[in-house]
Amino acid sequence: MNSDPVSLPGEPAVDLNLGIAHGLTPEEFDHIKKILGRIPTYTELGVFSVMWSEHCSYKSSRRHLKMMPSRGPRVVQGPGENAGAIDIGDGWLAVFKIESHNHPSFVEPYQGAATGVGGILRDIFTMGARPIANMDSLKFGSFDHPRTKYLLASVVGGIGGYGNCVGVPTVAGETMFDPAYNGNILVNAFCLGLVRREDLLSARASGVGNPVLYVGSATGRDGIHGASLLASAEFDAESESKRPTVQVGDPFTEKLLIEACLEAARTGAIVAIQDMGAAGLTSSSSEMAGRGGLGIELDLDRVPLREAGLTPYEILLSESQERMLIVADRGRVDELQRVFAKWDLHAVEIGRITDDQNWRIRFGGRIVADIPIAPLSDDAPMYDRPAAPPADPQPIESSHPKPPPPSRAGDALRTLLASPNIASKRWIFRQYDSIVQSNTVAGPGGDAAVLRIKGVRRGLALTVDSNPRACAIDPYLGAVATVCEAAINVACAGARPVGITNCLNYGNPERPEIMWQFIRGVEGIRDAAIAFAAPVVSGNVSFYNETEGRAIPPTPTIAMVGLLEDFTAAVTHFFTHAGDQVLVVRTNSPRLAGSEYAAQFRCDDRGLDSRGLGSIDLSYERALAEMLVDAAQAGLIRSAHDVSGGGLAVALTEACFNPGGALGAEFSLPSEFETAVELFGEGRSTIVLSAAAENIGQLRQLIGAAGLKIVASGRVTELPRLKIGSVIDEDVLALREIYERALPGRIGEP
Amino acid sequence: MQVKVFITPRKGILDPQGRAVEQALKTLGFNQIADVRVGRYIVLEVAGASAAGVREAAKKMCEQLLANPLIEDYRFEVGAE
Amino acid sequence: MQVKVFITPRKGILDPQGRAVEQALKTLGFNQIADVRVGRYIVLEVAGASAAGVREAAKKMCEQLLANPLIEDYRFEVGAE
Amino acid sequence: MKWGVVSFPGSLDDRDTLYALREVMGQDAIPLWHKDESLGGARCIVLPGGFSYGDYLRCGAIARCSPIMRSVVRFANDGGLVMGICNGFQILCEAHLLPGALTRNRSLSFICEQVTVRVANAHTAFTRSARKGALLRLPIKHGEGLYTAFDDELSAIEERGQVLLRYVAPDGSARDEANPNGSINAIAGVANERFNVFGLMPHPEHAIEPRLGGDDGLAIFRSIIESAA
Ligand SMILES: Nc1ncnc2c1ncn2[C@@H]1O[C@H](COP(=O)(O)OP(=O)(O)O)[C@@H](O)[C@H]1O
Ligand SMILES: [Mg+2]
Repeated sequence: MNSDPVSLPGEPAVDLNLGIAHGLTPEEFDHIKKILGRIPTYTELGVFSVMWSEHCSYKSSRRHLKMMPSRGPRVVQGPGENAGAIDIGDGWLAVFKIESHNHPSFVEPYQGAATGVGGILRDIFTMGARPIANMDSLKFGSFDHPRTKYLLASVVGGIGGYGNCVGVPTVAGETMFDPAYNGNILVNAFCLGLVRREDLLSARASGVGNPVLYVGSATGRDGIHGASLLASAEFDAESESKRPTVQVGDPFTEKLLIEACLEAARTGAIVAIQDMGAAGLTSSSSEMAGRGGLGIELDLDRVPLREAGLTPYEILLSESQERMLIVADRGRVDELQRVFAKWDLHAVEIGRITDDQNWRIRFGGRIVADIPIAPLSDDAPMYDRPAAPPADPQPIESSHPKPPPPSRAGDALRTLLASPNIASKRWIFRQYDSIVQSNTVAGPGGDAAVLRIKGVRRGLALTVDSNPRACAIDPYLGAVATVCEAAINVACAGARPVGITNCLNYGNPERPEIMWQFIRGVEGIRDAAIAFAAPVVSGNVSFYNETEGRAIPPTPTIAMVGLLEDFTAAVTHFFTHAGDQVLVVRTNSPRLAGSEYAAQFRCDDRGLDSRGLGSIDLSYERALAEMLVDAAQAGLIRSAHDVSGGGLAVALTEACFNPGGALGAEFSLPSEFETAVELFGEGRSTIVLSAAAENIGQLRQLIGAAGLKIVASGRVTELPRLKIGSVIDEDVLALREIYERALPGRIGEP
Repeated sequence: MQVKVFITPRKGILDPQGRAVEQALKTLGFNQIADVRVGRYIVLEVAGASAAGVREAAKKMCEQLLANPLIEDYRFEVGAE
Repeated sequence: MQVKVFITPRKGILDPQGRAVEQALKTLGFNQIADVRVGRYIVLEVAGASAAGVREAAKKMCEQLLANPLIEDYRFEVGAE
Repeated sequence: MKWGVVSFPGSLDDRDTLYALREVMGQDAIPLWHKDESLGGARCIVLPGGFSYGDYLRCGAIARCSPIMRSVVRFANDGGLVMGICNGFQILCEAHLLPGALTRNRSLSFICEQVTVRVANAHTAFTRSARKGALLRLPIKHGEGLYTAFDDELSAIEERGQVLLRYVAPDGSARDEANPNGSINAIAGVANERFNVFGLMPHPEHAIEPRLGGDDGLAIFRSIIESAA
């Protein structure tokens, strides 16, 4: 079969200019001609442009991502498939991944966020795993910005609207408001699924002659060029005109797809399966064939269409949601079709696997694209873009003049609790079903969510974290700190960190200082992941997060999966018993640099250090995590809470918020600890632990043996009052009122 | 004055609701159904003297709040009632 | 034949959505708004010869599925289009 | 006893209900499929929570047209026990097995949280193992749980004692803030006139294990088991 593919009537003539209009460089366009030995057809040009877009090809990031550790005794599947998989014992694998949907969510926040959830779910059940938990990491502009409330309400509505409807609980997340995201919000969605080891599916095609099935929603003109034009270019006024590419999600169909695909997987008739995500039919078909070193042939006339008149270009590039592509075992198509029919879904045979390593597309009886697969996917361009630190690294500064810090620590504490970054996120997470599937031991509101696994003693702890303020000061240390925070969060719940997935949100990689931020971030994740022996098994890169030339601060988002040997030993983040002893353990002194305190108050005026982050000794961090896990499993601690936004004073306050009835705490601090840095500073790692009096001796021993320092101690009181040394003496109920009311108040709800 | 606003999913945009309703109607035996689109119907009472003024306000309301131009089409009628 | 169905919350029924839209419009400065009701607008394509037959089918569809008479009022128009 | 749990397309808590009945309470429970008409000999039919048919059009409106609902209606009319939880409650209202209707929460947003409900009538098949006035902590998770009924019907429902559960504050007091969705008379659960059909917005099947947020939901299931015995 060596006749060249034909152009269709009405298609524009392909030349370099059209290639450039498709986002390709002149060199890339030349390369395409060399690969094909001819000028591409219009359809082929579209295909190359999406497949070689930053979003699909990772051309700026691929060589650096290899730095991150992706192997380990538990790793069953590292990067390369739709999601990573880790062996968590008892025959179960945890399959997980995080992904960005930043640009679509900025353009149409409800649908953008909803389809972000839909997409990450498909990455998980495509592996044969039942999705059991979602998380979301959100960054918005400041509340003063006119679009923030609308974006917040719509994004949260979209995440809930989709996740709730498919029956996957959203068990944790994080939300930050900062003017640095005024023009470019971040919406990162995480999903984790469970699969029996022997049932793991792959996206590697095999078996020449095996049929290719199309399952799910019909194809429309949604999101054409979403990947190449939206996610791989900066934002500007022109983005408005790209609006018709908005994708609309249908969670109801997704729910049917989940059940049907999992049931189909149990038949054993699925050879390979992949969702149609970015670049839809094109990427799913070429990648599945490519992984298997085979070819594929598709007949577009058989693709179910939502409306008549779609061109091959449109069918191939459509990003319509809720679609899957399956390579079936020859002779067992009927069996699969019966399963899909049960769930009212069509499974349509649209092609077959071939042995010639070409990606060949028919339309109207003619061949309209014929491309060798390896160069299209695996050998896509890879760049080593120049990287250089900026001349003068400037931490992000808010545009408003800040007030001087209050003279009374109690006043500062109340201001911090009212900050939307610290205040309760209940207004957000109560819009999410966090309990469906009956596994949620601890839902949103703590350091990490805890899930049980039915039928066994083990459980999982999940958290997602980022620290763009620290990353803006030092992209390396900030990334290290983010991994540490995530690891310590799961350890606080009593779980051992076992795996990481990451979403790397950065600006335009064509600028050397952004590339430098990116590389330093990856190096930070690498070092910290190695330290915690928590391999990075999946992830996603989102570049071009800029508006009008202003990049977001570097924002690597880390989702950590922790394993609990016994889910009933999980520890809460709040105090549970009056009379318990409280210990504060830390690995390093806190700093005000990058803290919420520094974001609220003018620190430098009082000579406080707001620049340096301070060093992080990863061996201490690891020792801390291990101590927490050991102590929890031994039943020595009743609660553990890590200090993050707002510092020690806020962490102690939060620990008093027992949902069953507020408690209090009393601390005597040496006077040198009564400074703003000690009370409100952040940085790695400080833990507030509580334990029954009879266990305190053993716990102190464990802490000492780990080489960690106890810097303060106190006790839990029945009376809901927080007393810290001579500087803070506040009514916990009043503090809780501030903490709970702040976000609804900002949104203007009663 | 009464303003009636009719909002429908834009042509070419997925309308999962419409599809579900179409299926359900067929299940109920209404086989003559060829297509269903489900949208919103908003009835506003607007105090205003001139129909022209109300019409102008209605257009602005649709654009600024009532319809989402990315995925929806709208039209409205200004009546007395 | 095209059937347009207009469904509105019954008078006396709480319409929180209508209230929210009214509030939002006022916040945007449309102070002349006196009342807002938010309902559904359904456009059906019905294959059918006679307008009378289609009208009868439409009535049944409304009663059996499209509207909930406990809380909603409906009316419909049968047009050519 | 034998239970039947119906799965509609888009049902979500069907698996959780089966888990609660079988694994936690040791009951004989079978899944029922919306396209079938058989109820498999079950003594109590549960319509579970979720988003049947995506909750498109109106919650529960499309599901009640399923083949299985014909059997459920017949079963209920013959006096069989039927319980609808959340979306199941909406389906029962749409099917006219229960009075009233459920519409959007007054906040217009989905709400997932623990609530407290008071048992307003303990002399029914669904509440007999609780005491009248007892408080139950149960989770809710819904966007359309605002119960409405018209004046005459409402007073009839109240007079006959068909309101089985009412939202109250954790200390048992009746306060408007304790009504999460704005339901009329703070109604959280209602029975039909014959007291063999019950719908409730809170999820008893998600309140059966102390480790997972409490076990007050057992009171509802135990009542049904006692009644069927
Ligand atoms: N967008 C969100 N979705 C779900 N849960 C959230 C979201 N934002 C915050 N939360 C929850 O609120 C709590 C506080 O979040 P955060 O301040 O980020 O915690 P920490 O600083 O301890 O990591 C966490 O339990 C988190 O899971
Ligand atoms: Mg934390």
